[in-house]
Amino acid sequence: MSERTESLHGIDDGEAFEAVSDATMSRQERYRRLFDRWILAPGRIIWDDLRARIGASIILLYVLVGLFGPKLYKTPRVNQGPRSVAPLSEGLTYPLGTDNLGRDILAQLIHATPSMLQMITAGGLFVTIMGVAVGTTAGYAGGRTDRVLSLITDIVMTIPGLPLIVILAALLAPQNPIVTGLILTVNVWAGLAREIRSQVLSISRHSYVEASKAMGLSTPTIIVKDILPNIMPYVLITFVNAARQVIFASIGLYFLGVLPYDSVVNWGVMIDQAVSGGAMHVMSMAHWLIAPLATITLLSFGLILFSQGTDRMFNPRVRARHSTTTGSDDEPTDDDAAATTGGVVR
Amino acid sequence: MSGRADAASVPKTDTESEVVLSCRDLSVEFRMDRGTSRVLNGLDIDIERNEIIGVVGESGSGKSMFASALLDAVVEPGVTSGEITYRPSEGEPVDVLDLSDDRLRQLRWEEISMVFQGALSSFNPTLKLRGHFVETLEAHDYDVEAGLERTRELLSDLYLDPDRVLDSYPHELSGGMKQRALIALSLVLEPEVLVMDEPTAALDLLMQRSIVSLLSDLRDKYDLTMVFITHDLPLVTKLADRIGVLYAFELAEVGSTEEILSDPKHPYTRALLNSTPDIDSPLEEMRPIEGAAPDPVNVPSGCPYHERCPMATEDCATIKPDMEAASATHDVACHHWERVDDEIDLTTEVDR
Amino acid sequence: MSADDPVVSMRDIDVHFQDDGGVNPFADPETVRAVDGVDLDIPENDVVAIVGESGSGKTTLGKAAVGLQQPTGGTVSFRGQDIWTAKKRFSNPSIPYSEIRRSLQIIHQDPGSSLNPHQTVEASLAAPLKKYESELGPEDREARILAMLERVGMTPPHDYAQRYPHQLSGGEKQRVALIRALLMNPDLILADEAVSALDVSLRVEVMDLMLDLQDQFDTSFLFISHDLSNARYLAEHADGRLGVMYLGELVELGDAEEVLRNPQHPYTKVLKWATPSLSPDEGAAEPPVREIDIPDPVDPPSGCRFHTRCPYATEHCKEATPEQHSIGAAAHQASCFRLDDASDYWHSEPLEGASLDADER
Amino acid sequence: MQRYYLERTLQAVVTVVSVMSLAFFLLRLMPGNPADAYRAELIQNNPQMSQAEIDHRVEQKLNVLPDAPLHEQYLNYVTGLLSGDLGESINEGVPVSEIIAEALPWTIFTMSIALLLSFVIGISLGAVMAYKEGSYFDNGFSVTSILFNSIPNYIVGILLIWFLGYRFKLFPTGGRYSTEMDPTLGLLEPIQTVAFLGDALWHAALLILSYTFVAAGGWALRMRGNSIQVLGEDYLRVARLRGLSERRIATRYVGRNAVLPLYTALLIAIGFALGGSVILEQVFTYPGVGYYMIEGLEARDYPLMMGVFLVMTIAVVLGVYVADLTYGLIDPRAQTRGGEH
Repeated sequence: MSERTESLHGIDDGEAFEAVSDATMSRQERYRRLFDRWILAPGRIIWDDLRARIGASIILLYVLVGLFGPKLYKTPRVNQGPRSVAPLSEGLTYPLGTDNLGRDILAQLIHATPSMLQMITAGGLFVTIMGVAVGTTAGYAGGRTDRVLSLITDIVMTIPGLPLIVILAALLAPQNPIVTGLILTVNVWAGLAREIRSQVLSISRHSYVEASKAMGLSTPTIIVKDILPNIMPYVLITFVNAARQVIFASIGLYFLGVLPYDSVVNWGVMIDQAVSGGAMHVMSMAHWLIAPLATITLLSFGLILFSQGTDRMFNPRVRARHSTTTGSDDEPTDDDAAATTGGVVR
Repeated sequence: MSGRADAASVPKTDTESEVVLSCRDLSVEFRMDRGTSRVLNGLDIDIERNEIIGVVGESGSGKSMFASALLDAVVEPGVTSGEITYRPSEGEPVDVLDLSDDRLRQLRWEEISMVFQGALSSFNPTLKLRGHFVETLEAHDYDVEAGLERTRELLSDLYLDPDRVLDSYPHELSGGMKQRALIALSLVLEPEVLVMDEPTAALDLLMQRSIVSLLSDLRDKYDLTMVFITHDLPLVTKLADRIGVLYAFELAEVGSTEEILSDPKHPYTRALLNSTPDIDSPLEEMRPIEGAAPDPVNVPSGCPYHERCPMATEDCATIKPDMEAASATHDVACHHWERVDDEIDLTTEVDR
Repeated sequence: MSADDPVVSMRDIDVHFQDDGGVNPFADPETVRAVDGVDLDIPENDVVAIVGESGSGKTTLGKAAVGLQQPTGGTVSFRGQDIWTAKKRFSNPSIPYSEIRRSLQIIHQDPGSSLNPHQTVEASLAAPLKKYESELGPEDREARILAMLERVGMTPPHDYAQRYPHQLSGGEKQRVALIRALLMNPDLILADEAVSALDVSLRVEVMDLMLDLQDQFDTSFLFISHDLSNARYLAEHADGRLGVMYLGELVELGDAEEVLRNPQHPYTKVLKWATPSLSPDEGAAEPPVREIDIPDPVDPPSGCRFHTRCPYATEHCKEATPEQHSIGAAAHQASCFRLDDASDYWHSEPLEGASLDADER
Repeated sequence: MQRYYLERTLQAVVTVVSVMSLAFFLLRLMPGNPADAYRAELIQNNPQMSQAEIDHRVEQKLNVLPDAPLHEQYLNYVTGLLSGDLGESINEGVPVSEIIAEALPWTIFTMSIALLLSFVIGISLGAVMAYKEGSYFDNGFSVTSILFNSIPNYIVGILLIWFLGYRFKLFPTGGRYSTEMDPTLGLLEPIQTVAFLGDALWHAALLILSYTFVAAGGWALRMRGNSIQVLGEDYLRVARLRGLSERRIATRYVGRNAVLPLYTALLIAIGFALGGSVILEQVFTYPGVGYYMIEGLEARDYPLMMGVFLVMTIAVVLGVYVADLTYGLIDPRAQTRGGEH
């Protein structure tokens, strides 16, 4: 045994293998480079892509409203103003007008946002974490675990989501938005898990994954370092889709009165009240119905645009171009430069 | 155009074999964001009937562009310029680059057809092989029945069991089988010229060599003219009568296989021969070629090889050498081709 | 643990892939016998090249040798210690598994997918150092990486270290993969078709680099290739050994120079014919095999597996499986009846299209 | 090949069994489950009823044997289900299976038309967008598809009812068919059947339209992505070089290969379509299975809700199963790779 280890250290492999640092890089310099590569560069990419920019600003608007809105803007109370006032008719006191009980519509929208955002994030996170966990394990482990997990995923996927949610909502009557968010996405993660599994299967066929295994890196390190970065674009798009499904399902169920709501009014309930309050028949009450509908559509639109814009953020080529500290960017011509442009032959 | 199944082979009028395809100043340009890249730079070459000419070049030398240009099928947004005169065995010569759309459609596959490198992805995955042959025959209003008969003969020439292959889907065939089926597909309309772009690159050694020997049999049986484009110099010497060496999107040297192998006149060809690991030649003199492949956007002035050439002189860097005849069948584009013998010795000079 | 113990020795290795029935229990599994009863020793600081067509099991054998593929039969031992028993938890092996794992590395064929696209060159190279040279500070690690980059001719190292893989050429990526393997000071590197994806002129450069670094890090190379000339270049330079595999069996093994100059097994002769050389003489036009395509590995031919294609095959070859016969002194073996004059191969009927003394084309 | 079918059948069976167990679990074992609630209610408003009598009533309503050992309850529950006994609807006092039998055909009628319509429109739109990639047509329709895809279909429903229903009175705002129409579906009186079908379609039009507007956008974007990918393939270039007609290439090459992956997405969409009907039918007061689900909810009528949930799942499982089996026919590669679609 000793002979073995001795040869390891006594190796006369010239200076290359024993080199120790002479030009040290200061710690500050290192953090600046990390900061630039992981925060500034993605930021620039988002800003540079029109779709992502619009999407990001819409989402930012809702988040700000959700965080600070209720503190800054008055809370909606019955008869706080004249009934069913058209928007902007009373100047800026009731910018979006009032409903048939005299409550300020804008106030209702703003005060409903925090619980809505909590529901969306809870649902989105649950779907993403479950989907990535199940998908990666099934894809990476393979063999029996893969078959069992895939069977479970296929089963959960074929169960129609909404009816299951309706039953759970009826049984549990969730009050807290986070619990509601979880219930709303109870079977949404299955579709994601299946997609992630197929992606992980194709990624783990790459040679660098096998090289990491050969280096004896532990499985968690391999998953985090080699596999996750490649599926990140997909994970974000799916978080956004899960968020949209939470919005659609929750609004629908509040509208149908399936989900109980506490005193604070929310967008779905507003639509329900508007429709039952005759906003459909009387043109003058149209604004009462349009306000919540527009809010929902705008948020959903923003989410889609943001997700479409950001897949470039995870593409190393794009990130390299945007971060100032990466090496020189001359694209060597591996193959016939022109042949790679592809396209349609006349 | 009636089916050509029965056309007897036309007796050659003149004894000296005439030129089937002659390219004059053939270039291909791509407008890229960092400037226009000339991926083919004024190529002049004459291809004679019933000849197999090999075109050798490393990746990034423009050889695939040359193959597509011959069928005027360069990928968008490429612009092909220059002139390619095609002289069919019967009928008058024609310039391939300025044909009308349907005349070009008729020329492609009926007179000049092509075999791609990616045989694995050249077939429609949801269509049986038979479907591919039938639709090609129908598209050119050939008699389908006679066409299929010819196909069966072609397939058995290529050591393939016709009915089994015709009735299977592409994914049910091995790489080697698919490549040979693709060759059969390219010959189904009895073209005169067959252009092949790296047809055997993705295959095994034995399969490669067998296909190469099959190709020379096909040439004799169907009196074809073949253009074999590859990076694998040793392989093409087993098939080609003449070899053209492509470097930096231009022809560096064209000559008979014998001359190119034993007495190449261009320094790049010599370096290429010296750097190719070979089974027989002595080991010691193997030397890689220094430097990097040229970039199509800013091709170096003068002779494109002067930066890497050990014999480069002042005028190599400024004046662009044009083709000079080193012998009746051997042209070379180099100012100092006479002195190459004593400057760079050839390691493949074996005393056999 | 004697010094002349081979780095890796493989005894009667079988690797069979079971395409089992998926969810339902009563499906009929097809077994693909990728590797069948192979014995191979890889000595210290040496080169063993394995050549064969696709589907011959050469890559599977390679991966079994470096412990990335568990054999279904036979043993793989590293300096005498069986790798797979060492891996089990409470088997307290004489050489700990982490030590074995560190000593067996791999370089892949496709430079495009051998580096993680999301990591810079420096990050990819830091991973092995962090694991095995943990005592090195970040600056020391950086310096060693830069020194190694310089060592393989990628200057200026600072610039290359910060690059992403898509900003490197094929040759450069392959060199980074080579450094990554070497940084762990391995005893054996499996080069799985490591040069066939590169340009012709680059191949020699990378192979020279491998030979040069071999002396410096005294690692052995197990070089897998479908190209006889590449294998010959590397094996003869390091006067290593050359093996030929066909449908999962090692049909010929011996000193590289010997095997090429005087091939014994008919399959090696066919491979040699298929390797085009630069000599201007016109090689045989007809391929010297009775069947071009490779038989289906799921149910390989009976007896000697090459009998369906062998130009010398006889009835006897169909029934019986030939043993390993050694020829000459240089431990040169091949498994073919023709090497045993006493075998009744010589009296049995040649198969259709074959003949006992098919002329040496 | 049979292994692939066997695998699919096995999976379908396992799905159905697990859904039944889920329903069983939800009905009984969840805290505050309906069986206990109903028994408490019975005990409360008729205290003199004997324990046996109460158990019988509960068992009869929810086919739940409260004190029997769990596995026996489960067996009883499953056998009941298999024989079509889904228990009795609380507020309608009629076996649940009857309500469902009457409502299910309507949901399947509307949802299958909506699904197919959106699929066909989406596919053709997507293919054309791919061919005209980068043109105004392509960009324009991409944005509109994204826009439509980001609005919930019931909101589109509300808007349609508002404009086409109330404001312009073009379409009825609810119900399956007009009252004076008597439902006849027979070859004997073709005119009557056609008139009835026409009326039924007229009533379901808005519902189908609202689903199609939203779903078609999604299909179009997906088809566009696939077609663009296929357009870049080698076999497309070879097909063009071989001089095949543009029409042949568009259908047999681009269309066929681009639609394949969408076929599997169609399977999943079946589930969503049926599930989505819960809200859509309520918005349109269209008495399909989904409508009764919400009705059951408001009345805390668990047997009805559970019945609808079970039937919907089984319908989805059947749909997916049939589509899975037929997938092998359109994608030759699936046959050999054991359904790896």
